[in-house]
Amino acid sequence: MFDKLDQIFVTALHWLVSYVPEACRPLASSLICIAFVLSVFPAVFSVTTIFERKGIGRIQNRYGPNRVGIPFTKIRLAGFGQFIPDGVKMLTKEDIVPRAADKVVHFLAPVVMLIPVLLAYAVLPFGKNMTITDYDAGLLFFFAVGGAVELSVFMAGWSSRNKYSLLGAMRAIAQMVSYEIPLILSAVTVVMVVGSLNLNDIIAHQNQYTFGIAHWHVFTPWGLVGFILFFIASLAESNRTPFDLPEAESEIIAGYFTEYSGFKFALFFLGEYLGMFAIIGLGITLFLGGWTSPVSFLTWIPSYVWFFTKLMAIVFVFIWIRATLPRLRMDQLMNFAWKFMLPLALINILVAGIWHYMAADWPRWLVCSAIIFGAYAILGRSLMQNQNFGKRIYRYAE
Amino acid sequence: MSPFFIITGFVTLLGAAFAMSLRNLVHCALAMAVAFSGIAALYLQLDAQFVGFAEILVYVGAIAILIVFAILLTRSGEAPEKSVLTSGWMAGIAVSALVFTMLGWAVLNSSAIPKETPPAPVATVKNVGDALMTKFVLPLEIIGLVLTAAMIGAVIIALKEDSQKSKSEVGGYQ
Amino acid sequence: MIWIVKNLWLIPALPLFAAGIIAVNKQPARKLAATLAIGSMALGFLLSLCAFSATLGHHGEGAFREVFSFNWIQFGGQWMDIGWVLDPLTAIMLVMVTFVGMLIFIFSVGYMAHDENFMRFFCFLALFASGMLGVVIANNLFLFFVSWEIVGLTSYLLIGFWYHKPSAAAAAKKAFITTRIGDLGLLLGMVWLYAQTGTLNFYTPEHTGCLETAALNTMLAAPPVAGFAVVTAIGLLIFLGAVGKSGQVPLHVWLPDAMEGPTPVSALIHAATMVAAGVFLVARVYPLMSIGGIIGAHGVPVTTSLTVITWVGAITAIFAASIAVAQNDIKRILAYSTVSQLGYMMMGLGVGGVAVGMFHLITHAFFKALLFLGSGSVIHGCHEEQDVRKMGGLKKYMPVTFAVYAVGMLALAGFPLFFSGFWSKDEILHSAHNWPVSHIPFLLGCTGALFTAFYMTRQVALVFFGSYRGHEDRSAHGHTAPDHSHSSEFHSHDPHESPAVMTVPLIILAGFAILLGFVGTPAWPWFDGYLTGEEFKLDFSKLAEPGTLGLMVASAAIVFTGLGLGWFLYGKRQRKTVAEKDVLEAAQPFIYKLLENKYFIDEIYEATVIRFNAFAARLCDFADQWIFGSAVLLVKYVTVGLAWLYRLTDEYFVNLGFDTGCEALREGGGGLSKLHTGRVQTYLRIIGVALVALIIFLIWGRKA
Amino acid sequence: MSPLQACLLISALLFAIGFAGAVTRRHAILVLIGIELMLNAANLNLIAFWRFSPHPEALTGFIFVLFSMAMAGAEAAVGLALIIAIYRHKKTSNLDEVKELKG
Repeated sequence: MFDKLDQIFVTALHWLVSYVPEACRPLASSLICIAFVLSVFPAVFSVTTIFERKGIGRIQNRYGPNRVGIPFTKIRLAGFGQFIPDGVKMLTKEDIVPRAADKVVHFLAPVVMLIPVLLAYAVLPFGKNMTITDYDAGLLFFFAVGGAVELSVFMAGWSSRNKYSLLGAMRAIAQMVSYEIPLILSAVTVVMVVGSLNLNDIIAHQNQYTFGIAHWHVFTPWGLVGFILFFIASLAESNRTPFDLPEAESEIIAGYFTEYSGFKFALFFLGEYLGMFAIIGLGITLFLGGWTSPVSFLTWIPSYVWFFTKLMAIVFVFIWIRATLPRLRMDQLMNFAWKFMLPLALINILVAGIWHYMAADWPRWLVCSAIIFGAYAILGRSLMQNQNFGKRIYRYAE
Repeated sequence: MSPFFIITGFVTLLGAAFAMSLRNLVHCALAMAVAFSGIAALYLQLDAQFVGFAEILVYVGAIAILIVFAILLTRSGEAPEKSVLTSGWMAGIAVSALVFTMLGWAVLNSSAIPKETPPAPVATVKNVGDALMTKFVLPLEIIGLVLTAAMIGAVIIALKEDSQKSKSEVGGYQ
Repeated sequence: MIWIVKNLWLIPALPLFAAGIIAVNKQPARKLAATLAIGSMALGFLLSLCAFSATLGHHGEGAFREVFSFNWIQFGGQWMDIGWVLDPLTAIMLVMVTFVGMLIFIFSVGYMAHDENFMRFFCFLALFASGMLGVVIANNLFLFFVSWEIVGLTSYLLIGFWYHKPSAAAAAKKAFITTRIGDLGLLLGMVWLYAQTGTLNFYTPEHTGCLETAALNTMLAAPPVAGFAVVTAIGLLIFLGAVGKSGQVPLHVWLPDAMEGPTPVSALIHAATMVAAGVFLVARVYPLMSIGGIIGAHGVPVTTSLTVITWVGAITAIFAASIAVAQNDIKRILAYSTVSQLGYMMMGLGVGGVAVGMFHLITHAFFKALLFLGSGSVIHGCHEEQDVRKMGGLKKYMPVTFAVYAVGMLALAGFPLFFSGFWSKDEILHSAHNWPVSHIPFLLGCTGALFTAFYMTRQVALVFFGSYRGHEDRSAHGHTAPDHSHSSEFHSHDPHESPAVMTVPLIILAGFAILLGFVGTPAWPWFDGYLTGEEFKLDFSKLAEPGTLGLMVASAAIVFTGLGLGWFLYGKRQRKTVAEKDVLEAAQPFIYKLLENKYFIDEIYEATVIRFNAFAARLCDFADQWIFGSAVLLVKYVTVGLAWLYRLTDEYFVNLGFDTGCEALREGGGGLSKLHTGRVQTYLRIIGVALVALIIFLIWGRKA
Repeated sequence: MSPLQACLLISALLFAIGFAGAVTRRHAILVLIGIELMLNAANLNLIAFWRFSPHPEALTGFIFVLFSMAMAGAEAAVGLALIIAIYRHKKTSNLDEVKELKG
């Protein structure tokens, strides 16, 4: 029964497709999947915005939005209806386009932003047999498409002919490019161990259980480091809190989408969140076993449930980080990427290599963890060393 | 000759044409990105999946951005004033037309073109990995070397010569 | 090897050494020069006497012969060794040459007292003596030839001593050239001999010398060349040298002209020694000449070369004697007499063998030297007057000279029994008589003897008898050319007797002229025995033998007729004036004219050889000028043409081509450089075009 | 007109367009873009021939394209660095003016 529950969406898909004439059945099935993605993930997006605002509020010891409810009734749904008025607001706001802006590029920027992000969902395995297109080089597709996002950021930043937006765009691109490398390298460790770029193979590799615990990659030394690196890199990729320099309100207003308003801004906002969800989804599939349950006895729970719970958990962590961590300066950001993340990622690959070739018993664990912690200690020390954090002094404007 | 093939071909050619003819450089770069993605689509059409994704990753993801950065760094984002073409552009067009006709003519009535299309080759990542690691391991290493060399070279060239520059500036004749 | 043989080289070396010192001497030390020359000759004479004594006492077991030779030069792997030999022939010649030389040196001290080139004269004389002695002692034909040439050289120097006289210079040249022609023959003979026998040494201890039987037999066996047997050919060639040097018929013309030299020179060289060298040469190589023929009467071999020598000798004798009859110069008469006597010697060698020839040579050397020195003192007395027609009646002025001159005349003429000339000439006539080949040489010899007696009495009569004809024309036409640089004013006009230093040698020579005869008489043939080493003993009965006695009476008769005829024509009717025609001339003007002009031999030579020579010279000049000259011109033009051609090609092909090539290159380069404008697009365009071309090429290449 | 020929034609046209751009455009970066296009045209050709070759499992064309892409990346990087350096030096990136052959 649980298995049927697990495959409910798959059967629904097949059921719907069967209605379509033979010729355009593949087309129909792809369209249905697209529809599924376009419906589920914006919904998740809207929920997360509310979660985010309420979460940050709670962390900052205040309530988040709790006024919106079912219209003409008293029920306030504790603010979870907030996304509807926001959506309406976004759509109804006047779409101001600066005169000097480059109309075409200005208009195309959000579109180019959304296309790659949505394409990324094509390879993510939401549940067992629930991958829209099972590419042999799925991971490579994901990163290829991920790479295209920067282009749209640039288009946005440049086309609005605004120094702040241009500066913001440049920063965003620099950051995204810098963090893309540790992101890919940490993913490479998983590929090395699993031996295939296909995400389902990766999940299959993690879908074994010993003493009831799943073989998630995160439980291995290189896996843990890989996950942490991946997690930090994904934070940077989606311009989230510690790395949200591009749209740092205090400095350059909203970064590359300052000149956007109305529906284009909504699209950007949606694109950003969808990018976040995609990168988290990848992180889950690579390190947290995708749709597999952590413990053997809970496998009855449907796979997609696992996927979305893990997703929401990490989203919550993102929100949590956003609320707590201060913003990094540009050079700290770059140093951190090039001097800490990259070397650690390379060493992680080394460890994955060693892991792969050593016999599967306890010395392997000892050696790998030893190397990892050694590397972490050295890299961390070198980073901290020359930062002479003297007493902080405040200079007030005279 | 599936319709999809025709569409992607048309899109790439259009993108390339725009890339070469638009006045504003940034637009050209973007058109180029479109052309590259078109080419990637063509690769997928030709069942070269890995190359297609690599194409997107390398060209659209990296080189397009690089070119855009270069455009910004050389402050040529705005559309130039007078003509965009060099002085002897007529000859250029003529030569390229000649090249195209010659290539086209060669392709059309060359005898070596097989009529039937062979079955789709299986170019899984595993095969590619094996090939890379066995038959083409030396080129792989060399490519690694070349890339590092190119990176270092590029950095050095583009480095902002602070000290010498000022000296040469002063001593220079500009 | 007794010491004298080892030191034989001293004899020629001493005069050479003396000549060297005299030549080197700067200031004219006359006394030093004279003493040196005479001293060296005296020493040489002493050494010669020692050598002579060493060779005595070898009767019976063959002549004494000691050879000393040493390695001289090396060519190729072979050592050429030269050396000297001491045998009776050498000893007798050494004694004769040194003794006569010494006397003549003493005489010439007086004779040349007034001449300022005294030093040079004595240097040449000493040099000549060393050359002559070298000829005598040489055991090697090469050393012989070297000394022979020195002798020839010195004769040239001495004849042309008064080189400021053109006639003397011409005579020297003539002497040198004619002897040189002879020497050519000798050289060829020498080379051929060397080729045949491989060595030029006459005698060697191991008997491998070229005159020894072994070598001679090999030569005999050699195939005849151009009709002549090798031996005769070589012999005749060597005889040609002798002919040149001893003035035999064809090459005698230089001897009379050699009288231009001072009289001691004539005496020493052209009477006693040098001219005798030819005869000595034939005597030395006599074994070569006499090999291969049949043995005639009295064991004298008869071969073609000896017959040739005899005929040449006989002809020369009669020929020179006839000319001497019609000569008016005192020295010229003696010169022709010498030529005829040399003819006799050659005939003696030819018919009688070495002893006969050599005996006449020795005796002739003494009385001819005596006659020449006598004529020298006559000329000295008559203030350098040489024409007999201007002399006469000198008996009164020069009694001593007249006496010795008379002795010499009688010896030369061959006055029977007392004078050496009679015995030596008789020996020759005796052998000629017994010569199996033909009798004509004997008859020629007798007529020659008749003429000799006639012209000698003519000369003595004209010079010493009658009245002195010197004064008449002295004032009439004065001196022709001044003989000496010193003026003759301080001379008294009358002829005067020569000083003692000149008359003493004359007297000594006169003594020998008489005594020497007895050495070779048939009764006591010591000379013959000495030379051949055979046994002999004093036997007067030999004189009485029919052959010799008859011959002696016949020759005596011939001599008396000659003397009487001469006295009858010239002694009784003395000629009064210089310009008076000669008696013979009056009788036979045509023959007299012929004889006086020496059968016009000089003119004939002049007409033939000289003209031919001139013609050859002109021909060579013509050839040189036209043929070779034109060849040189041709070469010149060819090179100039070539040079022009080179310049042309260089100018137009190479340079032009090169320049145009470079120009084209530069233009091409320029054109190409225009291509490099620095504009990147142009490069791309070119690459595009290149791509098109490549495609076309590949496609068409594939199709073709 | 087999699909291979179609691909070859597209790549030829692409190549010609890239060439035209590289040759005629004044701006240096655009020349670079043109060159990139030409390179891609070549890659397309390779893949087409690989796809329609008798035994594609050899993957030579396939891998060749991968390496050529890597090279293109390196080349673009260096090219752009040069262009930037030229711009900084000469204050222009107009190829017509950048033609001194002097150092």
